[in-house]
Amino acid sequence: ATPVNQGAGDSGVPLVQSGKLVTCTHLSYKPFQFSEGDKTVGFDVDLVDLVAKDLGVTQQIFDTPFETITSGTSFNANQCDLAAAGMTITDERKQAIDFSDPYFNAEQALLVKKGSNIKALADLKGKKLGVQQDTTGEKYANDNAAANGYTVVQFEDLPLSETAVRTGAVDAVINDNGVLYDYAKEFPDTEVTTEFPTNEKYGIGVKKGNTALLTKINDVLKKAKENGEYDKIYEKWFGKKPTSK
Amino acid sequence: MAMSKRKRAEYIRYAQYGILLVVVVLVAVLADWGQIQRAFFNVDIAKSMFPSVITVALKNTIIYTALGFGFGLALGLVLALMKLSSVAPYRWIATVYIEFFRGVPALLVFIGIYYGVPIAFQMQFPPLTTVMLALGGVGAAYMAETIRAGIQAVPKGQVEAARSLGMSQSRAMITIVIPQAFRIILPPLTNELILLTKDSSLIYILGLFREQYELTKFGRETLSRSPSLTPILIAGLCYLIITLPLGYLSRYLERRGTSGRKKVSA
Amino acid sequence: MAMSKRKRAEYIRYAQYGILLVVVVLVAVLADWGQIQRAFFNVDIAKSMFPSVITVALKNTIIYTALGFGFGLALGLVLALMKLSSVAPYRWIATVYIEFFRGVPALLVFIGIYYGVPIAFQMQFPPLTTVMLALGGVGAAYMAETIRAGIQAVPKGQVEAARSLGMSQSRAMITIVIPQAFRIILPPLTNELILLTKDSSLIYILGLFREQYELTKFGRETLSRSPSLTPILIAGLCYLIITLPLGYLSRYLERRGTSGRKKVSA
Amino acid sequence: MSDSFVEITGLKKSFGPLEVLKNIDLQVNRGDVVCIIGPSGSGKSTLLRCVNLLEEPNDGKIVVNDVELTHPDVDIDTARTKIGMVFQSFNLFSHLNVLANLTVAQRKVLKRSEEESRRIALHNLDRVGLSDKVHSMPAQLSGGQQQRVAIARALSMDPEVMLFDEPTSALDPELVGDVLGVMRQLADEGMTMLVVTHEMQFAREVADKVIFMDGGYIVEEGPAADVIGNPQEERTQSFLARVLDPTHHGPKDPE
Amino acid sequence: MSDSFVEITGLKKSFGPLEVLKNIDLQVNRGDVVCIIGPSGSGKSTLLRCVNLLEEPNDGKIVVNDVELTHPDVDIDTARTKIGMVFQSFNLFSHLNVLANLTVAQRKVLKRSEEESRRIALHNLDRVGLSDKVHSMPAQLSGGQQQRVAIARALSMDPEVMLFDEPTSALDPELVGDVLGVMRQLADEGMTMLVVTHEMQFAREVADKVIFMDGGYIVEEGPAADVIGNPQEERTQSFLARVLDPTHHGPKDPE
Ligand SMILES: Nc1ncnc2c1ncn2[C@@H]1O[C@H](COP(=O)(O)OP(=O)(O)OP(=O)(O)O)[C@@H](O)[C@H]1O
Ligand SMILES: Nc1ncnc2c1ncn2[C@@H]1O[C@H](COP(=O)(O)OP(=O)(O)OP(=O)(O)O)[C@@H](O)[C@H]1O
Ligand SMILES: [Mg+2]
Ligand SMILES: [Mg+2]
Repeated sequence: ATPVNQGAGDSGVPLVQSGKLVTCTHLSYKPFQFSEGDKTVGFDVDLVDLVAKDLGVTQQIFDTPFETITSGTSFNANQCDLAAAGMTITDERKQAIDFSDPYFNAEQALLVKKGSNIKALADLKGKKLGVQQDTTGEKYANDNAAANGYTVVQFEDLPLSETAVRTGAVDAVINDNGVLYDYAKEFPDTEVTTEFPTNEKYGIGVKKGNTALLTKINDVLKKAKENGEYDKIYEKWFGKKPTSK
Repeated sequence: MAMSKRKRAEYIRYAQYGILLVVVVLVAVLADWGQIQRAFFNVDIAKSMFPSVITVALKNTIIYTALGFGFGLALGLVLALMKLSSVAPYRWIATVYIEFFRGVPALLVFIGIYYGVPIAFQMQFPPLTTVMLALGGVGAAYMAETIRAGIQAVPKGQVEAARSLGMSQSRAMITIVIPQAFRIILPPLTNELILLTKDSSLIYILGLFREQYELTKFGRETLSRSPSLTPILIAGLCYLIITLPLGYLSRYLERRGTSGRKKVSA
Repeated sequence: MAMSKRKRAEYIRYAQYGILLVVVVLVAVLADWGQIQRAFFNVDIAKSMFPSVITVALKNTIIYTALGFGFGLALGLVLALMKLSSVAPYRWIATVYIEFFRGVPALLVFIGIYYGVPIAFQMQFPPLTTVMLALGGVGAAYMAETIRAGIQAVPKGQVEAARSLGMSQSRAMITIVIPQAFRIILPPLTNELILLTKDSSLIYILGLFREQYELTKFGRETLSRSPSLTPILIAGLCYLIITLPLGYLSRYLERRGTSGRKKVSA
Repeated sequence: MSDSFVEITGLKKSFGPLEVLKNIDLQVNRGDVVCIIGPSGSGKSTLLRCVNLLEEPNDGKIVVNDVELTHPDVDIDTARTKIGMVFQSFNLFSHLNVLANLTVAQRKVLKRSEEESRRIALHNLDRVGLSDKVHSMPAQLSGGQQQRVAIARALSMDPEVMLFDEPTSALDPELVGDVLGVMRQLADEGMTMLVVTHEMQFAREVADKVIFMDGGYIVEEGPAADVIGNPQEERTQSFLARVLDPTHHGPKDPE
Repeated sequence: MSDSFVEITGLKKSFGPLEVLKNIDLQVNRGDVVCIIGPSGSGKSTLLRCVNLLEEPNDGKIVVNDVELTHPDVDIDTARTKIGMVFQSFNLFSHLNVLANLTVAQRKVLKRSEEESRRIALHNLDRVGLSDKVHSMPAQLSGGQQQRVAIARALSMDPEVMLFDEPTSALDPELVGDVLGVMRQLADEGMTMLVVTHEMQFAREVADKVIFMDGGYIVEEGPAADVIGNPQEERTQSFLARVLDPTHHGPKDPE
């Protein structure tokens, strides 16, 4: 039999709270994780549920500022076991936390008010571009700011920045394509006019050195992709089959 | 000066009503009322918030505030007595604590606690304990000043009378000063409870589970699904359910206190 | 009772110092000092924050606070006069405004302004204007109450003396009451300036670009790049640069005011 | 009728349900000093405050120097400049120095020039013996000095009648004399004065007429020698006994 | 020496640089009433407060009933129970009703039983004529009533000497008599009393000895008839002239 660790499920993976798989995330990031009624749902939530099921525990969502996830603070403070937050794997973040195998491909995209004629970063000269704090989109926007002559306006979360486009506080917002397309679908007065090929991959984060959990996550992801469960979840949230895995 | 003062006062009155009318008409015309109605009072969204906004969010706000207030009051009393102590280091510690926490925004303190406490003490407190430490730590600084001022506001003559009857300093403190100080500090303490209720809107920064959402976090979450101001408005009204009665209580206690004391000195 | 009171007092004093010593030792042993030093005082991170933390963040905090205070003071004066007005609807409007903004967390108000103002009025204000409206709108509620209380705190005898010399009501208000009220409200007004400084930590919610960062936003931003508490500590110290002197000023003004008034009534 | 300078007829005043003045008739001749005495709460202050309309009477007529103050069209602000009032609590403007206290109303109300109001202020400060306090702030003065400044301030408006509401009862006993001295001097100069006071000796020596009030009525009035020296009414007698001879009473609850 | 009940020798007291009592010697015999008069700031209150060590003397010796209060090992709390003190501002415990005001120290300090302290309280309330106010709160009483309760509170501790610091100067004139009446009665019963007062008539009639203080010294002392009726010192004369006959002074600055 496997040794019973503190707060372990029957799988031998040590957990922060016994019987629970606590997921750190930053709400809202629709459709990866967001509130619906009294529940938090989304693509990431369903994926992590697979992990939880495999561990024989239930998933619990812990909402915390995004910077505390990417900096590893949440793990160091033992607030959660893993982080699933539509989070791109970057070298910088790898220094603070460990990532699973990639589970989603993303590019950066530009959301604008319909009819604004902003189709590229160059069209934003002298205008304001909204970003979400600590995202790869923010980094992309900052890296290209000097060349295109726009001002970067930072928001604490995705909905605030999206609303800023609708109220006119900013002229455009840059973020991952998945979330912005979803928003434009819901609010037809906005549209996504372009994508930037950044070739990003989302990963699930764990505390540095937590290989037991990391291995488990990678196993579950691999299995799901093989047995079609991943495709089912993908279709549920994006309305189409994944083009690549 | 052709018209009497009374007539002039009447005209001024008319003018005041006139200005009011003009302003009301202007606002009515300038604002886009259809848009406002859609944006502010979306009945469907409002309905979807119940009952959780009460059973979860309001309840949590009250719990967090109560925990913070309880801890803050205890710590505040200790700090107040330290500040009145004859031992200088106690006074210094209390002063540094009070000045720091009164001078720094609560949000920054919460971030500091979120990052700092686990690092410094290598331990993880349960979420409710962290909330209690954060809110209470901020509240204690305010309450310490209130309690100290309350103790000092008890007229010196009361202690002198007690001592001239043979009571010791500490006996006079317990029997005469503290009971009277308590009546003096009740109104400001109630005000600090209101401040704490409002500060509880910032503990989302500590990270929360869904069952732990308080009103502001709950309102923001609902807002992010439906960009209508309705969730914010409803959360705001829920705060008023707590803060308005407390405000009236505070003013009532203050009035009662003042009139009581006025009579004594008359 | 074998020992005299003086001896007993001495022993109590020793005991107090003893407790202090024990607590200090306990804290010193329990805390992980190496870790704390690394976590709280990272000199490299601190260096990297200068000079921006002063030239940008502190400067912006001061600008935002000043704008909010100016607008809040003007609006607060209007609200105070409305609350003292003989025209009932003015009183109602002022009361609703004051009660609402004093009872709801500033963060919620800011979110409401962020979402609500552009929708309701179909216009987009420049960022500084929005900051001014948000901070000033919250501050006005507090200042209105302060100003009203200040006006009412001017002893009735002052108006009576003025009127018995033939001054009209409004002449007495301008020449006698307002100047005296101003001296009474200076200390609480200074306190509200402190509150506003701290509330300015919440305007990150309105969306800011890098040159607009105030202290808290700046601290958090640095923090997210380097998980050490140093940025928060430095931001906190910068707030104290503003709030500590204001706190002393407020208490100085209060002391001067009270002693002045005491002499008059003696 | 027409030779009385202040004329009060049928004056009534209530605060809510509390009838404070029930039916007051009073004549004061030009140059007379009238002292009003009576127990606490009998309405003395209210009567005085009605005379310059600091309290609005519910009923009755008040005429001062042929101006009917109670007429709805009278300019009460102008009328008040002719009626000086001195309060128990001095009420100097605490943010202004002594000189400004004396000049502010002269300039803002009577529209006197800076020099003129200053000259008049200095003259009146001299009358009350405080020429050296021109630039002091009220808080720097003793109670007796403050009250004398208050008198000088009222005099600077050239009033035709002066009202005093217990001008010495907030003062330390040794400072009382200075204020009473100024008042006696004013009376000697022929000022018409209504004085609410507990200083029986002053009333005896200075008053042309003494009025005893109780329960909102004038119970007894007449020359000081009669009302104080030989009171007819039982209520006057018992009041005077308590005030003039406090030590000869056993403990007795006044209520 | 040994027949004086209160004995003060070489008493000195400063507040910072301000020397308030410069060198006070005073004997009070058992059963005597000593009245202390003098201008404001002369140190009367400070002297009284030194007698029960509310102010700690800088120098000198105070002996009350053969107990040397100024000795470092004396239990001052116990000593104070034998010395009753009555303050100008009454200082009733505002959160306690009349009965509790009278019993709290009896029970907490003298450790008397509930019944005994209640019985003694009621007896003393009766002495001051306020048996019907047992359950009133201080705020519901007039100033005169509050002061009489304060006297009863002090008496409930069975003091051997009573100190009064201007007990009537915060009272309306008509309420003064009730308090002075109680004090006169106490004196008649043989209580040793030190009374700071401005009530010259009381001093004249009741005091066995009158002390005139000025500038931190005792300037003149002796029987009332001498000190008040025929003062020898110039300072005493001018003080008494101002207090006894306030209306015969022109305006003069007392400073
Ligand atoms: N503004 C007011 N509102 C309500 N009641 C008042 C007001 N002013 C005076 N009174 C009441 O009217 C009564 C008479 O008051 P007034 O001040 O005229 O008495 P007084 O004779 O001057 O007494 P005192 O000697 O104490 O000054 C008192 O019972 C008082 O409480
Ligand atoms: N606690 C204190 N600290 C500093 N100065 C004090 C204190 N108590 C009294 N004094 C000063 O000591 C002097 C004498 O005061 P004291 O109260 O004994 O005078 P008094 O004769 O009782 O006067 P009064 O008639 O005004 O009560 C005054 O100048 C006063 O300001
Ligand atoms: Mg009166
Ligand atoms: Mg004194």
